[in-house]
Amino acid sequence: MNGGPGPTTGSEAPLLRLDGFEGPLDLLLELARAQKLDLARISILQLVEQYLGVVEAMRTVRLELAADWLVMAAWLAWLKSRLLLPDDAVAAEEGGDAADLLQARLEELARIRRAADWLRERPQLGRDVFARGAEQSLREIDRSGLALDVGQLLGAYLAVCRRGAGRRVYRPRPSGYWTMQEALERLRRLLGGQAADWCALERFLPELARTAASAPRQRRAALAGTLLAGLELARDGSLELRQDHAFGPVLLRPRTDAMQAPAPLSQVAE
Amino acid sequence: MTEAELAQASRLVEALVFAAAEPVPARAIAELLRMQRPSGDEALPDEVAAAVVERVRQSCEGRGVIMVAVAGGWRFQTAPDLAPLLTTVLPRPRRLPRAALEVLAIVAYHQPCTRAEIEAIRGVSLGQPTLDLLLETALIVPRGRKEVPGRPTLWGTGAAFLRQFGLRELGQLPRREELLQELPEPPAAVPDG
Amino acid sequence: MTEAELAQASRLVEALVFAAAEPVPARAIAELLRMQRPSGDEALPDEVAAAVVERVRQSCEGRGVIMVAVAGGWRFQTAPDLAPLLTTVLPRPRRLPRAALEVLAIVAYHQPCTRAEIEAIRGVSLGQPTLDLLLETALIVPRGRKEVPGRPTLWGTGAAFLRQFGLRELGQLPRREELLQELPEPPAAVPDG
Repeated sequence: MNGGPGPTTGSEAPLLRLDGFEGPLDLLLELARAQKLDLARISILQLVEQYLGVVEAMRTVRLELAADWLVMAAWLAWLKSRLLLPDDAVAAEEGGDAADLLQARLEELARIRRAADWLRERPQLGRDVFARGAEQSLREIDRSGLALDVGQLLGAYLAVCRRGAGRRVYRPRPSGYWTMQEALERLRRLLGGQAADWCALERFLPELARTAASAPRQRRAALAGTLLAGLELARDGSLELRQDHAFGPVLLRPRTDAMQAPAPLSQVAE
Repeated sequence: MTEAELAQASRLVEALVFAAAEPVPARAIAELLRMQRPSGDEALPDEVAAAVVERVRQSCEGRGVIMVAVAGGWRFQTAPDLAPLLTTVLPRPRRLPRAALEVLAIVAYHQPCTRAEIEAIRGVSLGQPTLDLLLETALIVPRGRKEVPGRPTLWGTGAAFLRQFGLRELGQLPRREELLQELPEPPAAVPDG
Repeated sequence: MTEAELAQASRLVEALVFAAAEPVPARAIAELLRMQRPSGDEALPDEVAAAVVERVRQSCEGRGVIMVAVAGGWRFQTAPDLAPLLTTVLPRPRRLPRAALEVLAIVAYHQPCTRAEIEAIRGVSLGQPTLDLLLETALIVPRGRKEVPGRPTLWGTGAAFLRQFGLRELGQLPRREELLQELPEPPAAVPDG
């Protein structure tokens, strides 16, 4: 075997530089370049012998060598045998193919190295050329709009109503009946602006109780409440009540100062 | 400085101010120009640096990008008159919080109604921020006062409500009965005269 | 366009490219110019937009900050000849190590490719720090998975790759055949090999 020429001729300790290579392929490429600049014309056999020489020399100094160096060495030893002493035509072909493969791999690696060099030489952003340093935002965020649609609105309303419905189970339902207190307020208010004419009690019922649609019970409650309120107001002298005959309409009117004392309650009530 | 030197110095200042992350102080400009001189130690009067800066500033006048003095130094910025043409406005609509959405829905279906009525329907009190938010957006507006003790404000939906939902009129909303066939009347629907 | 309109359009394009964080595509420039026309619907031929861009580019020639076509768009950058001086005052990011540049070159020429393919070409395994660095800088990006057992990730170059090296498109890389001959002078002089 040839003594392995170092990757850089004239280097005093080429073997120690093995660690400087990024793997066996890197070394092979370097050895090939030492042979010739044109990778297409290098001698694969010579290259194989150089590599094996380097690895052999390396093992005499150092016991351990990374596995990939040895794997490559084994493959190259096999390649060498095929190239030197082919048993037959098939083996010779195998050797030729393998040599071509090695050649192609070395060429590809060489290409990549050149491409990396080309990239390195480009003016790089942030190294050789600089983009604008300060940000200038030409975006304005408009938060005035609302992300709101009818679906959301209806959903919210349904949620409220369902929640309310569930809760009301535990609550006494408001009766909705016309109370005497309400009737008193209403009578006072209405009689205040009223001419001193007799009016039927029914006319003082609340709006709702006068419509036919309202429930009879509500209507009767309102009538009773209003009658009671009328009696109450008659007692403190602010109005007069009268019923001309049994089951006839109950009439009332506001009492003015000019009028006489009220009719006895007992008469009216009967 | 010769004219050629001045031109080269202007290029350098322009590049520095462009590439710097912060406004560049006049002092830093003067320093860079000093370094650039073949004899770095030779004193470069501040006036010369100022003249170079002024040259750059003038060379940008009337362009789309101008050099302006701001706090701390010089920087480039787009000409103010172009800003409206360049600015893209990104709409980022807000979402209404749940509470506001519910109040709005109640007002929409029960208007005009008082705060107390809204609270009765929701079963919780109505926070001022929620009310403020709805007023701010004009989704609800006051609609007079209710003639009961305290004369509370009545609330209804405003024109903004229709716009927001793309409605011509309130009648376009589904009717309550269509929404709630199975549900009992909420308390606010109680007749009150 | 009248001369005055052309001048105003140039200012606008200058400001747009200047303000944008990324290279501005010619299409976006044409759109802006269209919008700015009094009658927005009126067709503004692309050639007119291109003419405006060219006008801006020429107006910057020889200045400290120039407009260049890169990564599918236009951007401003400092003139390359000023780098030695600017780097004395501007922060410089770390250089890409040789291994990273080689991996980048492999990905650029063989994309999309898997980690195993990258390792086969270099003949060594791809170190995690190198991969991390390339991913961090977004110089390479995942481009789906290869439909083979294990479904390894396929890598390609990202837009940051074009921006970093000032390339308009991948086609500006030297052709494979050229790589083993004399390299063309960057950016794109005629190869003499």
